[in-house]
Amino acid sequence: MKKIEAIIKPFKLDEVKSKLSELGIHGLTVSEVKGFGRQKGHTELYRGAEYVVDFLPKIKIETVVPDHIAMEVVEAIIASAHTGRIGDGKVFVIPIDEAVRIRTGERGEEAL
Amino acid sequence: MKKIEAIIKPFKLDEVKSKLSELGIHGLTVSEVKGFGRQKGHTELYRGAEYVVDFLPKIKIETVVPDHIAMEVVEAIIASAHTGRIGDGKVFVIPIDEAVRIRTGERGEEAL
Amino acid sequence: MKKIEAIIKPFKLDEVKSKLSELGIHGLTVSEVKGFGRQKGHTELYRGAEYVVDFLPKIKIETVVPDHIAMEVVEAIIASAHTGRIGDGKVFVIPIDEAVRIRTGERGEEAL
Amino acid sequence: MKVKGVMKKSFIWAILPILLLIILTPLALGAETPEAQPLHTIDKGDTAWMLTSSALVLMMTIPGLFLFYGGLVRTKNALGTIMHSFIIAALISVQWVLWGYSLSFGPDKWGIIGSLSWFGLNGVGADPNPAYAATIPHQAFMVFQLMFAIITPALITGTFAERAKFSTFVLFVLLWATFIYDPLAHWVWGVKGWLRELGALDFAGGTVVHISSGVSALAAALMFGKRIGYGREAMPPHNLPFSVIGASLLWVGWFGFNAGSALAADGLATNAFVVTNTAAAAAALSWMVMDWVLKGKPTVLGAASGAVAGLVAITPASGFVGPISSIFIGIGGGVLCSTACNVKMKLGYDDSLDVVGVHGIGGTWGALATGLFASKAINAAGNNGLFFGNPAQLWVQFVAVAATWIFAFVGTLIILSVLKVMMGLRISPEEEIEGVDISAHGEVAYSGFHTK
Amino acid sequence: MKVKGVMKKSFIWAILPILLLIILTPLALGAETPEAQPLHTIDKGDTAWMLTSSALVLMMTIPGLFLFYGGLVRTKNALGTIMHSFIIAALISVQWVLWGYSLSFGPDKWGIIGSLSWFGLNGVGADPNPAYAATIPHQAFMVFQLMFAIITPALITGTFAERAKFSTFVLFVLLWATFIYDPLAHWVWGVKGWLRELGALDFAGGTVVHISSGVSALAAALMFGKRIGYGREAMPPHNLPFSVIGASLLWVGWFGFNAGSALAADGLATNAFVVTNTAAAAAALSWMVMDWVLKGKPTVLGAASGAVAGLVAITPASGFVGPISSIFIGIGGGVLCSTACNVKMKLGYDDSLDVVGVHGIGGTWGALATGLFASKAINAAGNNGLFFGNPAQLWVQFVAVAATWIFAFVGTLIILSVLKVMMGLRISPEEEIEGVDISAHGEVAYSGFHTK
Amino acid sequence: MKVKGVMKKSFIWAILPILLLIILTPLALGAETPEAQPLHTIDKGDTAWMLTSSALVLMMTIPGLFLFYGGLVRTKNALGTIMHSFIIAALISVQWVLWGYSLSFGPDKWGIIGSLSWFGLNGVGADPNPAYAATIPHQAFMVFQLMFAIITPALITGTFAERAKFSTFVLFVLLWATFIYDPLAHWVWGVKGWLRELGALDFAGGTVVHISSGVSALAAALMFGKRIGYGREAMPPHNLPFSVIGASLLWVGWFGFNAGSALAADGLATNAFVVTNTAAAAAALSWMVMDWVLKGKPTVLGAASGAVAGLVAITPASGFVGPISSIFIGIGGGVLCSTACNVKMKLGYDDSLDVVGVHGIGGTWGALATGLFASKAINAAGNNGLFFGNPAQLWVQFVAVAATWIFAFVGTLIILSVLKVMMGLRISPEEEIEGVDISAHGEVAYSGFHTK
Ligand SMILES: Nc1ncnc2c1ncn2[C@@H]1O[C@H](COP(=O)(O)OP(=O)(O)O)[C@@H](O)[C@H]1O
Ligand SMILES: Nc1ncnc2c1ncn2[C@@H]1O[C@H](COP(=O)(O)OP(=O)(O)O)[C@@H](O)[C@H]1O
Ligand SMILES: Nc1ncnc2c1ncn2[C@@H]1O[C@H](COP(=O)(O)OP(=O)(O)O)[C@@H](O)[C@H]1O
Repeated sequence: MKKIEAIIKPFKLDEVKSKLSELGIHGLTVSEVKGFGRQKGHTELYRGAEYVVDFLPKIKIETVVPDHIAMEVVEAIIASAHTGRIGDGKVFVIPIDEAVRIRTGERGEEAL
Repeated sequence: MKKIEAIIKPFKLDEVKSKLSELGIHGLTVSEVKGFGRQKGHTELYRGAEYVVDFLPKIKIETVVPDHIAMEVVEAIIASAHTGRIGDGKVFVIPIDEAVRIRTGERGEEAL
Repeated sequence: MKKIEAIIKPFKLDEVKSKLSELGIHGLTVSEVKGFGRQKGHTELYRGAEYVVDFLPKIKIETVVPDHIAMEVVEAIIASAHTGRIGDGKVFVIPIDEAVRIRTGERGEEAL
Repeated sequence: MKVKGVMKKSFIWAILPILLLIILTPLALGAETPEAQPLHTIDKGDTAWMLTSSALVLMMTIPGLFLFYGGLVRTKNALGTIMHSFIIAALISVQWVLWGYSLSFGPDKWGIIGSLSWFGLNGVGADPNPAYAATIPHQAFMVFQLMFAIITPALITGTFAERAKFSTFVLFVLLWATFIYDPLAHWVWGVKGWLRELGALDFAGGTVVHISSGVSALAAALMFGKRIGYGREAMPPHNLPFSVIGASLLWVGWFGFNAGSALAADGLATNAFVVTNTAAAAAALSWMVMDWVLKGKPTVLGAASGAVAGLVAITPASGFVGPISSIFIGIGGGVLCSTACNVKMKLGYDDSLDVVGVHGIGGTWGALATGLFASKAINAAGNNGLFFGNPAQLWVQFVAVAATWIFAFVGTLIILSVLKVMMGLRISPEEEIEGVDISAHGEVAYSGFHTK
Repeated sequence: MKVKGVMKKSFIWAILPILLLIILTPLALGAETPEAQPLHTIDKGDTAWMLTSSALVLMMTIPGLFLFYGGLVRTKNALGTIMHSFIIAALISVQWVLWGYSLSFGPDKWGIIGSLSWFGLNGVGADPNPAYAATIPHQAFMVFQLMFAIITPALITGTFAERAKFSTFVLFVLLWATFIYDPLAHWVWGVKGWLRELGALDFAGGTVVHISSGVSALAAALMFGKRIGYGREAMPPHNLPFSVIGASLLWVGWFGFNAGSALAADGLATNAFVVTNTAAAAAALSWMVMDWVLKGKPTVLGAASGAVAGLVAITPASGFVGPISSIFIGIGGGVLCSTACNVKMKLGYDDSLDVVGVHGIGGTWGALATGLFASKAINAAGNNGLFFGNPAQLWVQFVAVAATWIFAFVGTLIILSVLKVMMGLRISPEEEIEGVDISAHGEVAYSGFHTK
Repeated sequence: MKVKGVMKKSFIWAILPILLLIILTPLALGAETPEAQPLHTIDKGDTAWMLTSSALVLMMTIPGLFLFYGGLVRTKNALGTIMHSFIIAALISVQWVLWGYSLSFGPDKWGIIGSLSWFGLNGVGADPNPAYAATIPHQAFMVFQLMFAIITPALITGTFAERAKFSTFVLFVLLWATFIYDPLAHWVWGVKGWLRELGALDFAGGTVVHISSGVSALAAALMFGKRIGYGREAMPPHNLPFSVIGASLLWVGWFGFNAGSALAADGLATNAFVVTNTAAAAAALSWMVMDWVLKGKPTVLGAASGAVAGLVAITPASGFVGPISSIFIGIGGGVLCSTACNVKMKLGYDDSLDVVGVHGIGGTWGALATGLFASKAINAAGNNGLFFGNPAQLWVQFVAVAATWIFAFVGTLIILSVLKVMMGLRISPEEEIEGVDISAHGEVAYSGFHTK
């Protein structure tokens, strides 16, 4: 099994989720993160002070999938999260040793 | 070493933490996430608008443990996070190459 | 490629980021987490009630880097996040199978 | 499925009385009698102050109290807690106009209740009613009193927080207002009310508002039982700044509550204003010092709660005592109420937001303290207390306190017992774990990701 | 680059009128004529109430309305939405002193506009102007009316939320105030205004404030088009407690709005106070019941919106109807406005914060209801409505409603069309996705990590 | 361990004076003299307005100022910042009743301080004191002035934010109020105070409140030193909506502050009301324009700060200038204060929440501007300024400003130096990094996970 971890622009979440649902991915976990990368941040102004904020809001999507569909899932994320502008984010693939469904105790791909 | 990553129902956090403490796990990291899965979401109503919210609040627990107790930890999480109702969550086991304790520079299992 | 995952004290974030930038790390993802470990928590008082809060605010930094600089990055994080006091946190190294840049579709180390 | 069924049933129980309000309305239409031009006795300065005071007292409940309470609950119950106060403002506003005011202040029946002859504000118009307030329109007195009738049940909801069924809550409020509050207000303030006749001193509602709500909350805490996880899990306030804003608006609004109770913009109102402020301050400091000494840290919630406790304590006394006495009353309020909140944990009932500790204990202390510190030098229409040579007053105050405790406690137990059988008091455990915001109202307080 | 260029251009358009305000100021300096000592006819009680009411009405806008609105938008647009109301308070305060008050209430020209002879408050001093209010300083009347001139455009911004260009917004507000609000206020309230002459009853601004803002919002919604993602993405309120606080402050402040419109602290003010409160309550309950019956849950936002709808509906009637009538007017407001908001989704325009549904529909209902429920028994200076034997009044009310609808709708369309050509109405899609807080103001509402 | 030890010691220093307050109380009990019935000269309208104004001015501090300040700090210090204002309200309320009022307004000693003969409000009752206000109860004047005595030290705490020791803060407030504020108030407003005798014009507290707090904050900023990370780390406001709510409540409450300073509900109060509003508006616009021109974006915090700066600037002038002058005073306030805040960064001291820039500079500008724009046409009891032919007034104003600057600066330095030696000014670096909420109060502002 692989964990696909994608860092995307927040407003793309719904699109990515729909695309993954179409692919038959029934489970994913999402969190709010801040990203630092090539995309330039913005300047914030508070009375005298000016701050350059490099950390931009991003969404991290994590979904664990069977090995054989991993690349398909990666492609689906790329297709749906793509805007072509800097800051679109990354997709990482991470090996997973085991997965268990807490409710039933099912293991491995059955647990996903 | 393995990283055990568990997605659980928020109100189960205290129980899981106690159980892990009993097992001698002294370190873990917790974050707030939103989960999408088989568990149905709820409907939110705001004046004219009705939204089906599929993303449900979940807690992600991460703990890195020596290989030999990994499965024991997984079982402990399953036991303590279990309610038997849909949405109980998942446990994933991920291989870890190295761990370092920042304070002391200790490496490997000593760092946990 | 390796994912370096570091749990650090929040006020050390800027320092760690600068150090990593110096090393030529151009991308990282940061999230707010709560940590439980050897560091003692604090007591909170709300009218009659007293709670011992073991979960302390921490920052998780994730950065995926080419294998050959992984240990250098780990050292840099240790150096910059170190205070010598309990609760400084951990660095974990996790193997990564693949990385893709969403904007361009670049793969592997080029995507980082 | 079962949940659905239960919801439907209780849904009807809650909607019905609201429909009843609507159905009763036309009956009252006949009551809309031509208003004679107000008599020349209306004083514009007094009227200006009473309208201002009425606005201030409403502000105490919405948003004051709902912020104080809403900040103390967990995020998942924030809206539900806010809704309690907000909907009470709506429910009682209609109830009061239709029958509540008449039951409270209308022509007396046997010293214990007003008659229904002022139903729909029949005869309650622009002309002053000199029996209550000779220099302001009768409706100004009526609407000022309405704001008290609103905040009292709203105070009780501190014990309903995080677990009460919304439909049960709606019905409870209407029943409690009608069968507990209205008679009590009549006893103490209504012309020929028995406690008024007895000479009990309650300037602005120590018994009627604070003891009654505190004691009813105690009954409710016993009937509702503990929240799931109470005592095991931490349930820290989700937004303490909200609570301190709430406490501050209560403090500011309380000037309307107490100084408004002079029913005129005069020296007595000014005295009430001054002692109100002073007692709040002294109590905030003394609760803070208690925390500092006993727990090692001066807490913000302690200071805020202390201010409220002081305001509660000075309420019945505010028209009868001077500034220095008010410092003592305030210190007493801070020390006693903080002790009560500390002890609560050991008593084992779950009075979620400390209505008993603050309003029950603070109100009782205030009512008795009035019997200690009252002075005819401050208010000739009042009486002297123990410290000014009249121990009898303390006894009268005790009688008023005891009567209120018994009546409110037993009455609330009866109402809640009936409702328990009829429709249940609590939401299901699943709903409680999910939080009332989503389960009862289909809304969340703070939405989505911060990145949106 | 293009973005930058556009910004610069529009920047100038927005700064220019502000500079204009500044440049005009010295011209007005001559106007600062010696103020004679006020005549003895000033009533201190009335003046106290009018100053209090003016403060209350400003509080309705800042922070009341900006909390109500600010809580309903997404986090990324929270500050921008708050800024709308805040800057309107500043802009109109200066505009009103310079020329707005003169255009609205100054010596009449052809029944449709005031002249500029009170420019810079020339002659508007401490002496009462008996044509408007004989017992308070003329400036007290002026500043009370200012607060109405502030809240009206602020209400419209519910439709500007999350997408309007800030510079366009600034210019719009000044143009709209000058060319729509000031004439309208003159028609209805100005001495010799044609709707006033016609006998239209509008006690506190049903047409001038609520219909005009609601209808202008409709025009704006059509001109602006939908927000990116509207209908596809969920756009839930980011902070509902803020919205309920806002609704509560609106409720409390509305006592100044309506009871203040009596321009005295008397029985009429008291009546307005009572019916305002009662209608708000009845409407909150009826909207809540509508939600409960139709959607299965009593929502908190529904109750809060209902209160506002009831307040809107009672506004024109508040000096002419009694408490029981106000229950009917409130129920009508709650039912009609909640229906309007439910229907909106199907009509396809994006009235982001429901200005049309609440103020347009509520204001129209209230203006017509005044023609139904008005009674000379309540206010001899008013008139009877249909239910009190005078069907003609309903027709007059209808004329006032229709005139306001047409004038505000067409006028707003014209202003926005000009601005669209001149400087564009909306921010760029990138800015909209980033949110107006960062893109237009360089700030975020809630900063950094919670751990900081 | 050391931390613990230090805490204990400072703990005692902070508790002691609070206990002192309590111990002094009984001494004052004798002071509670029988109050004669108020003389017939009490005007109910004036009294209504003064009670309302007092409530408004308290609302400026709690919750107004603590929201303005609390929103600007980082999350971890939110409660500590809120606590400053809240506890000051409590501390000063007791201090004022016991000795503060007597020192400020009691029978004069050598033109520089009041005597202690009004200790415990001895002789300060319902009868008017015609030397201060002939138509309202003396206690009404006293409690109105109390609210000024509360807000002034609260303003200073903008510089204490995020690093001051709580026990030191408590003691500082009591010392500063007694040794700086009370004398200053006596100089300017007390009968026979030397600046009053000199003819300095300060209608509502430009010198006493704003210069004194701004200058004391400068001294405090120098004594405290910079926050850890200042200049290196971003320290953005954690909750800007709170700050804008705060600014709005300050704006609304300031009507009580300035118009209340007329001590009557008359034409002068109305004039003060109008110019207060106008100056706030003009300053909000001008600060916004400054930001827009210099930084490229109109910021929300800029507009809010501008409003406050305008309110500060108009304060001393509000009873002496007309509306058009107030536009100039407002623009001056906005431009000067925003410039001061921009320059601060270069001066190198850490005035965390810009008390110096807004109150110090704004207050100084306002006091001098009073010497420019004052006009006997507005207030015959005042004087003409430079622009109305009386350059001497500007000199008098300058003297008042200089005296206040020197006295407050030196006095604050002395007090803080003593406290530094006695108990230390700052929390430990560990506590500062953890945040004062947890380290000093054992609480967090926003609790737990959003999922709870
Ligand atoms: N090496 C990395 N490791 C972890 N996260 C990264 C890495 N590089 C980029 N990211 C994440 O991806 C986001 C987008 O990267 P960025 O360099 O701005 O643009 P792009 O994706 O177009 O190359 C960053 O904000 C960060 O969250
Ligand atoms: N394949 C997956 N990858 C990552 N997270 C998952 C995956 N499947 C489920 N989850 C997480 O587990 C949670 C519970 O899953 P769900 O399907 O609702 O119920 P159950 O755990 O009972 O099967 C989800 O909300 C999601 O956060
Ligand atoms: N085994 C572990 N797995 C995951 N996170 C851990 C583990 N041990 C510690 N942590 C994280 O590191 C933080 C610091 O650990 P702690 O034991 O308090 O101090 P130290 O880092 O000095 O040993 C914890 O708060 C937790 O977030």
